[in-house]
Amino acid sequence: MARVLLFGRLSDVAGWRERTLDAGAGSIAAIRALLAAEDADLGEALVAPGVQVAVDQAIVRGDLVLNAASEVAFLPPMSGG
Amino acid sequence: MARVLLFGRLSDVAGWRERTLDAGAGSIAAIRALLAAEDADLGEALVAPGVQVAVDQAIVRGDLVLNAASEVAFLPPMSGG
Amino acid sequence: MIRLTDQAFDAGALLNDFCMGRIESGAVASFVGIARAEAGRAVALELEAYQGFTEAEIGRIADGARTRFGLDDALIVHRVGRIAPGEAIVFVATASRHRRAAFEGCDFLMDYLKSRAPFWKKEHGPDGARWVEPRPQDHTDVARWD
Amino acid sequence: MIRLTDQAFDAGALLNDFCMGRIESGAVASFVGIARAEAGRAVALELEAYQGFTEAEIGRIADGARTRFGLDDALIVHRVGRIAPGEAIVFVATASRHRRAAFEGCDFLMDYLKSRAPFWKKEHGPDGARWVEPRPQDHTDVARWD
Repeated sequence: MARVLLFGRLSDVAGWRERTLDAGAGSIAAIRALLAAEDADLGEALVAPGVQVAVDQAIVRGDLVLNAASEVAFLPPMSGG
Repeated sequence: MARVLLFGRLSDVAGWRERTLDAGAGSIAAIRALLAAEDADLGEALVAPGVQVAVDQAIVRGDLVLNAASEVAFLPPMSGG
Repeated sequence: MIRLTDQAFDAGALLNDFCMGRIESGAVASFVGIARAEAGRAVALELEAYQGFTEAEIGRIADGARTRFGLDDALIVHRVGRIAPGEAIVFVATASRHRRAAFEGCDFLMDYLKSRAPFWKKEHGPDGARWVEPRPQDHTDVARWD
Repeated sequence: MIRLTDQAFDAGALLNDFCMGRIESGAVASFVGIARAEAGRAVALELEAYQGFTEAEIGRIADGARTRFGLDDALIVHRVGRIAPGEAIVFVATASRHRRAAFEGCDFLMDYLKSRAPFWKKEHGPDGARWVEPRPQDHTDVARWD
């Protein structure tokens, strides 16, 4: 199980900001695959250049096996100020 | 005739800030000589490194013949802020 | 201190509070980022943060800046939500003994906030909205510190 | 605008006035210089200016900075007379479309004020007074812009 958060343009593409995925969400790659199967545009947007992933509020590079109740956030290029 | 203004450490050395010199104040060099004849310490301070001269509120380099009623200011190294 | 707020803030009051009681920090540099109207092309900005994560990330960078530049203190206040043209988006202040460190620390923090801090910025205009990403200049600016 | 004053001023109010109504200047950089106590060695600063000349010289430099850095605006408020530790000596603010110009313009103006503007600064301490001249670092700082 994983809570998935989308930020910036990703939530515009998906039409949602937050969802809980149940079965089959055991890794970041698995989450990407689940979401891409449902929504090809979102699947593409999740692997666009500059999109980072945070698991439980820490940026991770590459894939990661998730614990139960992980929070997985997809972060497109950032800009504040 | 010239109105002479001293700033910063120069007025401390001289013990005055402003004076009108009458006869013989026809150039910057003449003013320096007049003041040095009266007060050797001041004479030395006026030619110390970094001391600039403004005539009628414009910095001048080298000597300058003065008009009547010129304002001559001796400006030691500056520091604001 | 790091603070996110969805309300307009008073940059002058923040500056005065930040300066108050300082008798050994001779230098306070600060920056206010203001939402531009872009000659009518921008009706509002919308700033999104990742609550908790955004504050923590900025806090880590601010702590690093304190050490790197020898700052006595740093303050970052950042708007989230909808921001009208002319309103302040961000206020950054840094204090140090001499001005060089204060300027560099403030400059560094702004470069970081512009292109690497977890915010997402949408510009609403008369013809719809667009996501704003860092300009090439922003990437050049932040790379100065790497 | 250039202003000399022998009264304490409110830097925050100056910052807010300076920012007010700006809808195209996205960036306001500012600096507050504060009189340091130097752990008790400084009881007061005394700042002397050459009335008329000082404002005119700073005005010339500020006009040059506006052109050089592409500033929308610049404000310099500077104390003269006796200043207690913790009080603001100087406030400089610059406005521009993007932050790089605002930071550089503000930085430049402070470097100029520290070592080339017509002010003379005396530090009064428990054991008497001394004239303060620019530090070697101040000369290095201002030379960056030559």
